[in-house]
Amino acid sequence: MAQQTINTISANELLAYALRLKNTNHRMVAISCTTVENGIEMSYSFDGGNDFINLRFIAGPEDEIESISSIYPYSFLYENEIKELFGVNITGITPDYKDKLYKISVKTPFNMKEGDK
Amino acid sequence: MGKETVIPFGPQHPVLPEPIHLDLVLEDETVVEAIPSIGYIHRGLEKLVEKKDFQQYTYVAERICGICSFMHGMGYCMSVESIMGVQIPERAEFLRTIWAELSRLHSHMLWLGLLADALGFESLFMHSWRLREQILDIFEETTSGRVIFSVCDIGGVRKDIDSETLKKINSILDGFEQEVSEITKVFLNDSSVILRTQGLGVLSQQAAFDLGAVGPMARASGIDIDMRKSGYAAYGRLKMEPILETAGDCYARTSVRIKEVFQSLDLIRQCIALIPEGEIKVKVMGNPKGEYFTRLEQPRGEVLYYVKANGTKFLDRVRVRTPTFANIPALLETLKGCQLADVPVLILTIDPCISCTER
Amino acid sequence: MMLVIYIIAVIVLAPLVGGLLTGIDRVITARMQGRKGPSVLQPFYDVLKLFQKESIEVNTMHRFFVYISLIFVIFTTVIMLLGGDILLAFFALTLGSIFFVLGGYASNSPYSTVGSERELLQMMAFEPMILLTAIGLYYGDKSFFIKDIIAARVPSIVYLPGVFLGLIYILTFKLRKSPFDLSMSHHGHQEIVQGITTEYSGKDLAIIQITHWYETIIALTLVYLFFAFNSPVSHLIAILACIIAYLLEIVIDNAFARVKWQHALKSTWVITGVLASVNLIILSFFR
Amino acid sequence: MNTISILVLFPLLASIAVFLVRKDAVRNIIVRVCAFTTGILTLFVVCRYFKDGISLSFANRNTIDMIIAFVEVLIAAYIILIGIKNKKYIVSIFAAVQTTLILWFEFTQKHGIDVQSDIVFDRLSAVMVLIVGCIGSLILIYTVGYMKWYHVHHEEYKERKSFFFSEIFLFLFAMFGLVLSNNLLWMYFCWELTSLCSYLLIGYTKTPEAVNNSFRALAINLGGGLAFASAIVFIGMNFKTLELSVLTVLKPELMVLIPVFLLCIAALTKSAQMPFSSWLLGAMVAPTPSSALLHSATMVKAGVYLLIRLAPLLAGTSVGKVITLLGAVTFFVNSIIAISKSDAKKILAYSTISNLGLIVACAGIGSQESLWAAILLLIFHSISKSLLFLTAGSVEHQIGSRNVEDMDILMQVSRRLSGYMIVGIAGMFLAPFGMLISKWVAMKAFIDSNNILTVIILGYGSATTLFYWTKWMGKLVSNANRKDHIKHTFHIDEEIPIFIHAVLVVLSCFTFPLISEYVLVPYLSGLFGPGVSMPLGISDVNIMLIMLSMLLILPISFIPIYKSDRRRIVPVYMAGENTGDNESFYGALHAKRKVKLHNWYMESFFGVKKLAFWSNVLSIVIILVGVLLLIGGITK
Amino acid sequence: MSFFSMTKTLIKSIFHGPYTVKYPLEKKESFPASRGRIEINIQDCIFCGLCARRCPTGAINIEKAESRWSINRLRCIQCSYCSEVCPKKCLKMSNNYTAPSFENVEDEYCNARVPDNKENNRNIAGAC
Amino acid sequence: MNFSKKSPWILHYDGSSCNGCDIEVLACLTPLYDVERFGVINTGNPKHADILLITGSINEQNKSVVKQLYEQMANPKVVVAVGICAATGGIFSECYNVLGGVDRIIPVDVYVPGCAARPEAIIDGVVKALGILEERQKFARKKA
Repeated sequence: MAQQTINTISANELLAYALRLKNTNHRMVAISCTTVENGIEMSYSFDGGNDFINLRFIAGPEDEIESISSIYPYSFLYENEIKELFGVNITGITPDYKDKLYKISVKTPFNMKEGDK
Repeated sequence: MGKETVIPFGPQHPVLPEPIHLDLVLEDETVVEAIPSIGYIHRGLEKLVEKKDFQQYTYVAERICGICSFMHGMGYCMSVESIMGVQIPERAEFLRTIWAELSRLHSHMLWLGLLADALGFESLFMHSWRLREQILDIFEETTSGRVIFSVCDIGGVRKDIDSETLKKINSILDGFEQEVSEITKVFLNDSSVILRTQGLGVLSQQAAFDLGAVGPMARASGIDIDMRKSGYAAYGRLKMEPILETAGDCYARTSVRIKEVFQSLDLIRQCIALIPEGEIKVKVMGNPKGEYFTRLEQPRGEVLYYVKANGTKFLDRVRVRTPTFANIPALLETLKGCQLADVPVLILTIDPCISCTER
Repeated sequence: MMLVIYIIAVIVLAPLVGGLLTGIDRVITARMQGRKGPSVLQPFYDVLKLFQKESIEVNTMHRFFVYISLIFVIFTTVIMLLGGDILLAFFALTLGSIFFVLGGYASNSPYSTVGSERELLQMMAFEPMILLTAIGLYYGDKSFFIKDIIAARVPSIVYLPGVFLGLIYILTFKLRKSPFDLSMSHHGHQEIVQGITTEYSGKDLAIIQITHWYETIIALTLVYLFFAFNSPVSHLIAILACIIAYLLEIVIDNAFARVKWQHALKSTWVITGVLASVNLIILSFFR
Repeated sequence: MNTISILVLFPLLASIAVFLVRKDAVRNIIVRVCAFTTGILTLFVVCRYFKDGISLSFANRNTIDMIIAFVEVLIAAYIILIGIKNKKYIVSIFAAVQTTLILWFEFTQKHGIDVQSDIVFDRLSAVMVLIVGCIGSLILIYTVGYMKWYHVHHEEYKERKSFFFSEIFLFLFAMFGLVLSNNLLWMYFCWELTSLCSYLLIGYTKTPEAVNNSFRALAINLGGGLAFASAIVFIGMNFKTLELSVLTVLKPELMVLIPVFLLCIAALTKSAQMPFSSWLLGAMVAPTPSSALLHSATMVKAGVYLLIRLAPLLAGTSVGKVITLLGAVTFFVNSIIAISKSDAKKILAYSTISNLGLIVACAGIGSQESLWAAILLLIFHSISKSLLFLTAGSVEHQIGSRNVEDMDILMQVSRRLSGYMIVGIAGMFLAPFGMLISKWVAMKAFIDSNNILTVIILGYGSATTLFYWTKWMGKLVSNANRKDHIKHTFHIDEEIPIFIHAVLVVLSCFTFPLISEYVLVPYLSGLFGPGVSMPLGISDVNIMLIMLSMLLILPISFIPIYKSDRRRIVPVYMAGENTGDNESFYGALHAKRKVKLHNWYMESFFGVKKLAFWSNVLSIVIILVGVLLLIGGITK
Repeated sequence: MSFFSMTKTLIKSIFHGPYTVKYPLEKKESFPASRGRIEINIQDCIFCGLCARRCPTGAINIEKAESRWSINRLRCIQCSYCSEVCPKKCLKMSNNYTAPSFENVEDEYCNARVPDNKENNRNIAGAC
Repeated sequence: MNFSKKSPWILHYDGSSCNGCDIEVLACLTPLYDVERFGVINTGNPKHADILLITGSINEQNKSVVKQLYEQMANPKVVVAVGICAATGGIFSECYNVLGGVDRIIPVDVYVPGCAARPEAIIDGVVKALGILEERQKFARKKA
């Protein structure tokens, strides 16, 4: 079983970490998120062949998270999805689907209270 | 120029078994631009954890996708087991591996058929699917389901395969191998197939890496990613080498999958030879607490399950990152500049599973 | 009076035979694919069902073209089977095909239009060979009339082997078989849905099917011409040749993937060009 | 004065009159009247002399010769001046050389050469006169309507309407002279005059592109003129004659073939054959009526007319073979290139070059069948193509574009106009129509003369023809329902000539057996002796006519069916994402996206870039081979 | 590169004859373990409600008061979870699948102690 | 004679199924089950089809698609909902983006239960649908 490394970072370090991982030939595996009490817990998973690294931070409802699509272009789908479904304020995604990735019958993002947005 | 043709491709389209939509911008038949639109199958499965307890969710996880249904169940179970610290019996690991490899066989045969269909080679499609039925029969006999098995459970598996049946499987697979090698020759050698696949949708090794491709898509471009090497389930005890090609075109992707068919046959035989006697399930008590990332190799590539549990019956979060989701950027890249006739072929060579992707 | 009876017989019998051939084709194809397949009469059931169904349309214009197309294809069949001028028959056939293509344009729907373009491309690919076939046959007997061609002293195949091979090559287009079923295939799974026929339903679609049956007969008549000469036995041989050619086409249909238009055009022009030209040039030296 | 002279000179007078009148309304009336008169005169002349033909000689020939020489010098001076002014020295050089040559011949060598008949009117001239007179007058009437709109929409161009009309009349004069002259010197004069008219009309808009193209046209045509002039000098010095009719009955020996080859070169330039075809494509910048008249229906026909005249000398000779091959290659290459074009006028231009190539090939064969085909092609092509040009002009007027792709709304804008256009296109390539009949006979002629290579080229070329015409037709019948189209009125001055043209297209197909019997067979009998007959069997002709009638009757017979059988109308299939209006679908990001449907152009196969250079090289090689064959003949 | 490489398989298939099971006429032997539909031996049922609670889709309904056990066939996913948890093992998976129907099928099984109560025993003929 | 029974052409649309039923529908066409025996052709084009086979449930994004496909089919037509998702939404019925079974949007004539529906069950469903198709055909002709 591969090692489960979870590095807790702060949101504004994300790009620096991502760049470092990119330079050491890590590929991005997934971006996951979980609703926790004080915001959304974000996990960025990277794979470097032998090691499996997760970057973890909590995005508060007001926080602006910068997209890593400039470093890992294929992150756009993950980021768009998370932005649309969980309402994490990710900025600078290319291409930005502007919350129109899915057409959903209920109101999104889920953690919004009634009447928001 | 004003010579552009803009047409919708999908969601309903005879060559698409599953709904995905592309706005195709063509010049003559050359694709200038392909803008995808997904979400036709988006159901919101990840959110369903709030309504189903972690035991029931096993059945939901299996139905993320009907083609790799076993793998989805297995991945979910493995995550929960890891969180709960359950070590499942060795026989169960081997049984899981056998079924996983059978799933790969059935998925690859299905894919070969669909590829043939996209190429307009109907007889090849029919024969691929005819052979696939043999695998489904094995499934039905051992798991009692044809496509959805409900055989994987937290703590092991729910059904055993007796040695009699294992022998039978071996002999079925022998016949299967012979017939498959006959039709795979057509895929690899027939000039009309080669004409359509060779040099089409080339993804260089660098591009495949930059676009985050996984599974056969990446391996056909020479990237060595195969989660089975990490040795989960019984893979640690089996001999296998990831199958790599370097050309990165549709032909290479076909070739990788065909070789994987034979590799799977080999792995199943190894399993049958090595499988130990013993229990198939341990009893699991209590509720999980903690989080875990599990990564498996599905027929379509690497899949990631992230499970976070809080000690109650209901999980906090289940996240599935399916291989098709990771391969979509690569698909969009290969679509540029291809012909309209190639669009279905290219969509197929990533072996899309839209229902996995959109969950 | 006899002429009228002949004409009526041709008009009635040709689609019956054509439909039956299609049915046989479907059964053999199914068997080759390891399936049981439908009944031999299935094509007739399909067409009769289509006649009973509601016909819907996307605009009032597009059905018109299909009927005109059928009329001209019937016209061609009559000319050919009554021993008329082969070139004239081709011209009438082309006219029919063009109306069919226009029908695809008239519906102004994405897949129909792409289908029309492909159909046109196919016509561009195979028309020269059909012309050259007629010319080759003319070389033998100094007549474009089918009744003269089949009354010749030697069968045309003797001095036109290259032309015949070229014709077999393009027969695949005419019978809408893989690898050249770009514009409209028997098998529904295609990137352009059903091409020109996408927007047709009910009666109109039935008409298209019947048109295709006539076209099958026309295509096989061409094969027939190469083998028939003034000996009565030769007509049996010719019919046998038609059957073999048809079976060959079924095998080809099942043994090839569909090609792309570039390849269809290039290969057809090159192969028919070489085969027919060499044959005709050699022939012209012996005159 | 003879009616023929009146016919020839009347347009000249009209030209001067129109040039002088500056008031639009008055001039329009004058143009209409003069055009009408020209038409009537033409019909009258043809009716009167049709049966027996006539040859005229003029007592005051020397005076006329002097006038001609004087005007030629004026023209040459003008051309040299503009050449220098615009730094297009090649034009000046050509003009200077050929005029000097002709003047030298006129004043030093011409004595003692007697001309029996200056003007010969036979059935071939009758055909040409009919084409020039009738189509010319129709186009003039059309122009009245067209030019009204033209300057409204193109304010950037200076209005020079009277100049335009006057040029067209001048051109008609030159054209009548050209087809009627038997005197090579006169013919040469008219030949040069048509080149000049063409130059002036192409440059009408005075945009840099137009000026450039007009000079290219002038240069190439003057090059042809130079060849013509040299041929005249050669003929005059060696055979002591200046009569075309005398030349054509000579034995096709080497010494004859040299001037014939030169004349052929002149004809090839005028008919825009490869490698001289580029000027015709450039000529499309001219206002549409002039394209219709000069660059499709009449002036370019002068070249093939000359070739048909020379055909007896070409039959079976090396020059004939070279010309045939050149024509066939031109036919093939240009009909291929036409596939990659979407501008209606460009397509028409390529198609014109291509069809002229076919006529040239026929003339090069020179057998009675091939000439039958050539003349019939000439007639049908003139009518259909001029109809197409006129409708293209009107379509531009209606929908503001002459791109074929934009014509999918034409059915909604004007059903009649698209109907006329469909007739024109059908006339160009469809089965029972004239062009196809002639092509068929042409093919038969090629086979019978054992020109198998040409047959094969023809086979492949026809198939490409089918592609571009059908896709154009497809655009016309496609019922795009864009709602934002502009309603425009179809001017009566435009519609009448178009309507007459359309009727002529159909009528000429119905009457082609008559044309054959009363025009072609007698003319060809004159050349080949008795025994000439129509190359098509009666039964075939009957079937053709049945098909034609079917094409007319069937659409009408559908009206009751439509009335009785109304159906449910559903939206077009768009993979389930039609927004309901058949125009757009729900695309990515759930936004409406317009469907666009465009034809194929296959530039990678048939693009100009890919083909033009090598095909020009090929045709130059063919000409050089012709030259080598002649030289080889001399040295032998 | 080869042409007609499919021919061998094609011709072999012709001689082999169709692989087709002529389904409505003759049935393919189904495996004993095949999953078809849940059957209940209603006599043994104690209406404990465990199956209903564990069913992932909520297809099973139990009204203890009326001793009624019902299953909505159009909700059942044949996972066999209910038969696993059943304390009396009265639920079992038969290998006959449910036939298609024109409407929603709710199979109700009432307590065997009131066998004649036809009104409450919908579909009992098909079920038992 | 009534021929609609002899030549039913189907249109398969995947609503939002898990692919399980989809591949079983496709498996019906393949040698082992070969529904072409009944004249069934998978047309993939609503304008040609008689029977609409829908697998999977309806969600926000595909409901208009399903509706449109149904409208574009010529009468008489039958809808067969294959699998329990198409019938009721099945295990996904509680998902936020699942509106429910196909009958929420268009009238369904035959329900084929199963998760995933077996090919045999699908064949049975199609055969059942043929009966309805025949009825509709008769009715339509009476009306005409």
